[in-house]
Amino acid sequence: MECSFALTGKGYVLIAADTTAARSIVKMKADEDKIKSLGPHLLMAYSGEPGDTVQFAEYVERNIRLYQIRNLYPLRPASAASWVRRALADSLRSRSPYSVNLLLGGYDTATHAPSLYWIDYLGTQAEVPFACHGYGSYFALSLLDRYHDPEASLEEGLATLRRCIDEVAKRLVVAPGKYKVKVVDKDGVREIEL
Amino acid sequence: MSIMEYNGGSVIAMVGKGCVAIGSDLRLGNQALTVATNFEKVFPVTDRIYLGMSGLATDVATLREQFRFRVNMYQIKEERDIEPEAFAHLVSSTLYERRFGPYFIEPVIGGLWKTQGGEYKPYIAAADLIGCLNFAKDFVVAGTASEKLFGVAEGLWEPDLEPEDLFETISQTLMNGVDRDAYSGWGAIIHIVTPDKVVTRTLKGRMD
Amino acid sequence: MDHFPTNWGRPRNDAYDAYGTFPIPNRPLNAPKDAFGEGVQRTQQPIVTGTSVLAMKFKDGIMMAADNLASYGSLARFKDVQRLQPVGDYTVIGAGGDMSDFQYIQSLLDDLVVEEFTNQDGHNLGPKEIHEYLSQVMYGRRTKINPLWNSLLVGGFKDGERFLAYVDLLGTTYSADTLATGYGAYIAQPLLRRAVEGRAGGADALPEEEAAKIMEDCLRVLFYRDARSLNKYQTAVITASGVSISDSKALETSWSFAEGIRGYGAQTQ
Amino acid sequence: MNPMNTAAQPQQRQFNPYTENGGTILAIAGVDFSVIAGDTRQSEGYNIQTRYAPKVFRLTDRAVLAVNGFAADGNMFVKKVKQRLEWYRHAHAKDMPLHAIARLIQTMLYGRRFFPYYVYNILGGIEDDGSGAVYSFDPVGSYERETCRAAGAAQSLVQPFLDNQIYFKNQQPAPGTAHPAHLPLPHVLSLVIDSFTGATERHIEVGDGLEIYVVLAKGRDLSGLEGFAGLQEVSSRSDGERIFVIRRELKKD
Amino acid sequence: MNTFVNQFSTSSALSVIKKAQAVTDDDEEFSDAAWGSEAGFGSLAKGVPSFSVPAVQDPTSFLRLHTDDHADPNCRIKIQHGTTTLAFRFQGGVIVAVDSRATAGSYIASGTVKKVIEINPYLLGTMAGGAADCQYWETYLGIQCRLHELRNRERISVAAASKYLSNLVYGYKGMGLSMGTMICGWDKTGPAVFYVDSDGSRLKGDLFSVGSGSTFAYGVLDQGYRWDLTDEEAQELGRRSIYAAGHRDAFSGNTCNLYHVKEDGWRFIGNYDITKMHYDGPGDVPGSTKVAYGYDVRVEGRTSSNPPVAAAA
Amino acid sequence: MATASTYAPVGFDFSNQVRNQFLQEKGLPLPKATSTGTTIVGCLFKDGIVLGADTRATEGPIVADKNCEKIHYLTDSIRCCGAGTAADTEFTTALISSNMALHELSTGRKPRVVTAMTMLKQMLFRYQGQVGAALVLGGVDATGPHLFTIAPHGSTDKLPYVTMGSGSLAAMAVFESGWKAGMTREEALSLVTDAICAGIFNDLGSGSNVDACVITAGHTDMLRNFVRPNERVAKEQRYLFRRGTTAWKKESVRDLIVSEEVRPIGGAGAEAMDTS
Repeated sequence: MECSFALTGKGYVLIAADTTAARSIVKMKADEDKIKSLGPHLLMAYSGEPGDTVQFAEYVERNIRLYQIRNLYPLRPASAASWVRRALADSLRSRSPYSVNLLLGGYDTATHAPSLYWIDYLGTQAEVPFACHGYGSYFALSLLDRYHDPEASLEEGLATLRRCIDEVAKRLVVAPGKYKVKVVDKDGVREIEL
Repeated sequence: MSIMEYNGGSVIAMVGKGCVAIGSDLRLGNQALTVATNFEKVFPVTDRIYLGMSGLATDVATLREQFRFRVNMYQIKEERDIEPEAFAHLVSSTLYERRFGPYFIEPVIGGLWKTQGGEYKPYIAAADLIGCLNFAKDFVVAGTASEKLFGVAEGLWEPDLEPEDLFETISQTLMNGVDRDAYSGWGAIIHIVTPDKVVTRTLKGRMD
Repeated sequence: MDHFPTNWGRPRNDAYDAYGTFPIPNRPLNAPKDAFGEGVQRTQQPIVTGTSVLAMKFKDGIMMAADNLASYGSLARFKDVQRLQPVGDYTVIGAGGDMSDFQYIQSLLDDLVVEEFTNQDGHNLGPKEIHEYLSQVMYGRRTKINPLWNSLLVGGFKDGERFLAYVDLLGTTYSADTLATGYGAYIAQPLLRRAVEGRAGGADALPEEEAAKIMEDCLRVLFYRDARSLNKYQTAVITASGVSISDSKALETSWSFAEGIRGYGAQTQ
Repeated sequence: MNPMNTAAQPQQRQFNPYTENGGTILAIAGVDFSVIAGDTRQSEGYNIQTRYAPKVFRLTDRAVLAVNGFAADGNMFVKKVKQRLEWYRHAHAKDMPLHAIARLIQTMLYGRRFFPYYVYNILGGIEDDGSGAVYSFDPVGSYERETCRAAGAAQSLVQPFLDNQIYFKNQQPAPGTAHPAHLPLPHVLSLVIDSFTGATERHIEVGDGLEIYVVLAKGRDLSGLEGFAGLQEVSSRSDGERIFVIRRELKKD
Repeated sequence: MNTFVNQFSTSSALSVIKKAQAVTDDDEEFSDAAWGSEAGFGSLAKGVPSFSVPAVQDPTSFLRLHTDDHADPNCRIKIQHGTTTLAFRFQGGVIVAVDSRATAGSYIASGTVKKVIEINPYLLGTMAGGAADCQYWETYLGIQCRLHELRNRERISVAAASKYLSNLVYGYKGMGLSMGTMICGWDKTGPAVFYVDSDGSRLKGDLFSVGSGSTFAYGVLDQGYRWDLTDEEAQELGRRSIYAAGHRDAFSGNTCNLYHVKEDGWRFIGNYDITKMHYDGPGDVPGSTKVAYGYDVRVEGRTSSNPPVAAAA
Repeated sequence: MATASTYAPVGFDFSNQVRNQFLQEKGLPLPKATSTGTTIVGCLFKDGIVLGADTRATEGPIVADKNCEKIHYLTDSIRCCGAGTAADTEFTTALISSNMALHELSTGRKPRVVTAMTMLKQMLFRYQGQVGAALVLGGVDATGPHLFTIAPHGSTDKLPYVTMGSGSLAAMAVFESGWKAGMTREEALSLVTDAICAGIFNDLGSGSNVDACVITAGHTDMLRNFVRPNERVAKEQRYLFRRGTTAWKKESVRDLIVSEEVRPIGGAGAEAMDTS
């Protein structure tokens, strides 16, 4: 079962997503990257209906890129989130709806503030300090309520993230094995080994 | 569980003496799971009109954008602010347009309208999800806790409350109503609209 | 038991195994099964039915009325059925619903009355006792999921007291100054209530002649509007002087109210 | 979305042994009294069956039981409880204490766990120590002692109002004061009446009449009951706990 | 029913038949006395209580049709549900913590439910699932435990008590009972926690959480749990975990009841309002970090934004 | 993407249909719209028509509106009572009302009741009962008084006295026992009041007050809240809270009075703004 986590810290957003691609009871692949960089300071983790996920992520990626090409500057995280939500909500009203859950993390270079958006497949959006998708949220949200610190350094943030992953591994029957972790901060986007 | 209960949330509006109050809880849920506790469901439309929407959160966001767009268009075309009654009908017809594929929200409108003499009179209205308007003279409610809110409001509300008294009455109604509803709560926000100012207060409500 | 967080604690639906956690999703029921269960027939719907029964209190007693029709679906099958039945010396029961079940109830009551008579213990069955008995029978049968498909009115007069109460296939009971079963509850009851509740002094101020007139009015309206009704009816009057059930009477009806009207819409001729 | 839902649709049978008869009951316990009230409308669907069907029953001089839900089950259940209390009286030459009645009701309800009585019960009365008590039950017998409880059709309208007015939920006391732990009888009675008139306004199945039973602890005077029109005593003795009934009209639409 | 007629009737043939029916088929005469004081005379000798079952082909689906509010929100009989309970073993005994909310559909039927059932001074049972099922069977278990004591002149072990309960409810498997309980106590083997549910499973373990909010409780509990917690730390962990579930799960909340089982039996530690814990913490109790539990209260004034230091200067 | 036009095509918008279907398949039952149990009636009398309605609007067992208006305006001399799905009656009658006005303008004649009836039945038939409006239409035109019922599927009926809604049986009983041809205005009005009251007091879906409308040639009397038999009794006590009872975390005040401060330019101020 897919799980993704994200949390903000002092000047960064940390996003982790599992790397399994599964079909029914079979694991097809164990190193799938489910986090896309949408811009120099914008990350999006996606999960949901196979096929929809990648298609939608690429659609979003191109449109956000197009905006940057046209305007010479990228969309700020809040606007990007609003646009992505709208795209998802509209797609839901079309013949071929995308069924995708998203975590959108970005760093606003103007305000120097990281921001994180939780968006579900219906187009529900919420700005939150930490978020999860999948069955993992049933275990990790309470844990993050307890341990999350908005001013945590990256190491502390990673430690909290590790707690989430450990907890899910411990309690969830269908816990995924491996995660990919990416961070976005003032220096841009990069991948981190857990 | 009904689709109206998927995200939870409740809204209420009450009439006072020359003022109205409108408020909502702050929960955004995913069925029993509480995702966020900062999800406001009441939005300013003009200076003196507020619109509250309970129901499916994605439609709350979509309609909020849509109403903002339509109100702005109205303003540009008419070169004046929209009045509450006109806005209520705008909401109603927008919802009824989707009679056979509705948005899953129940709107509540609270505002002040300007009489010929320049006075401000309170106005509230609510609608069901396909836009049947309900113009009440006392209070209107919507959302997962609507039954509970009806019960408390019927007991507590009385006519001609001053803004501060109205604040107490609507706050007590909202908080006690949502405390008996599993899908609403986690704090609340109240706007009291008077002719010369809007006071917004975040309540210290139950967080479970 | 279901352990999924959103419906935790509900009974698990064994017909569907979401996680494949059970080797045999369709567990056999461990309760003992009746091998002949399929073959047992119970009244699951009424067949030959009677429609409304009306009853009201008046100054000196109880008045009841019912028409003489037993329908078979939409067929007016039997047109001389007596649906008001005296029980003992003080009571009349009126029945709507399945007529065969009603006849069974009549046989139960016959036994009861004979039984009571043979005891000769100085007690006589009054309307209260009969209503209590019927409500126990009806409730007992519903609890066995084998209902007697009737709604019954019990009216009576004993020891200077009027008694009027209702019991139906679920065992639901209630009493009021005016009662009606079937469509009568929707059509006649408003008229009866207006005549009795709306009267200064209530039922105590209602003389018999007026009650009879109200009853006839109600039956007429029912005949106009209830497609399973008949304009031939009987009334029962229970007073201190005992039970009297009238012979069948015919209703005067008039169908000329819409003489000037043509068609259902734009037609004028 | 949880896949469980798809297969869990209920199946329809032709004969449904249950129906719903509307109405609301409520009980409030005070320091030395307890008030149990119910409306008197019995309805099915949109049809008013009768305007007067009592939902509140005197069990003993210090116990009153209010039942709500399916009327036939309710009446049968009350009958059975009364019968058991009668047996108890014959065996012990005294009335069963309130907390024991509560447990008795639990076992009786649970005896029908697989074919439940569709009845919400509220038991109110006076405990052995002279305090007012209210016990509320779910249809299969789980119960707890409370200070106030509403059940039935309009429970969700009445209960939050009582939370606010009886428990002072969400109310900060004025600086330097505290909320009273127990409310006086006249105050409780006016809350009960306002709860029912409010519920009548907003719930279609509530109305017609209101019956309020007041159980007073042994030796308590009648203060708080004076001035109520149509006050009627229904206790069997005047030197023990006493029970009074107050009847009021409610709107009939 | 019509027994009073039949009783005195010897005359008609019909009544003879009826009497025979009454003997063979009268399930009205179920033992709703069940146990406890039947007319004041104990009926314990009757053994396991009996229940009346509707006379339909499939009683389970009958019960589901009328009581399963998840499959059909309009079902009439709403049995109360929703819970978070937890219990764990540590060096100082067993901590039992529960919330106090009962929901029927989306209506919060009660916020003051006692979900810890005090079976006897050394045994606690928790209540999750059908409230009545837990209350009834654990009270019944209490009777049996006392009988065990009287018969054997020693306290029943936690293992035996939980097995007894498990066997009882397993007899009703598939009938629609719903119970997920933890039997906690102290016996000759020391502290013990057993999880028993209406499917018939019975698990021995160190740490369990049961109910709709159990996943949230696990999230906090697992992270803070060690065998060598002090008594105060353990109590704090129990409270904190129930708060976490109350905050995140719509069907749990209101207050937390905390018990501690030690060698000399259980002790009630306290009742804590979840909202008060959110805003102010549990108050001045041992083990408390004196910090409010609520995330937004805890991080008040802290921000993730990271303006460059140079810019600020 | 994200296009929202002010000039959307007329008629219903089905764009949510796909999504809602999708949600339904996910196992979330769709909610039902507010449907009102109601008593609405109409009857002919000597000089015209009397229409009547109760004023209760319900959502399931809850009273959503205690004093709603169910007699809708079509033209000056034609009114229409609505029962069924509340929004449908509201919008259907509003639409027909505006069509009637247009019709009047294009023909230059007072529109007739049958015109309204035909418009309504054609519209309802087109939607095959999906638009759940059960109507009682009455009015007086050049050809005299007319009274119709229109059922949700578009079938119509023409009678001297008609009822609709959940209280229709109770109201019809009153008409059947009390109606006679050639009544006076007072007789007709009191019969209609009786019929509505029968609905109000015997049908739980109907309640509160009686609205009536008397239409005669040349004059229409809308008698809003003609009888108010169900006024709420005074409360036993007041429920005012002490100010400060509710705890709140933060407050923000938005001042709507634009305050202007006039600062004289020149003098001391001018020196600082030396532009020379």
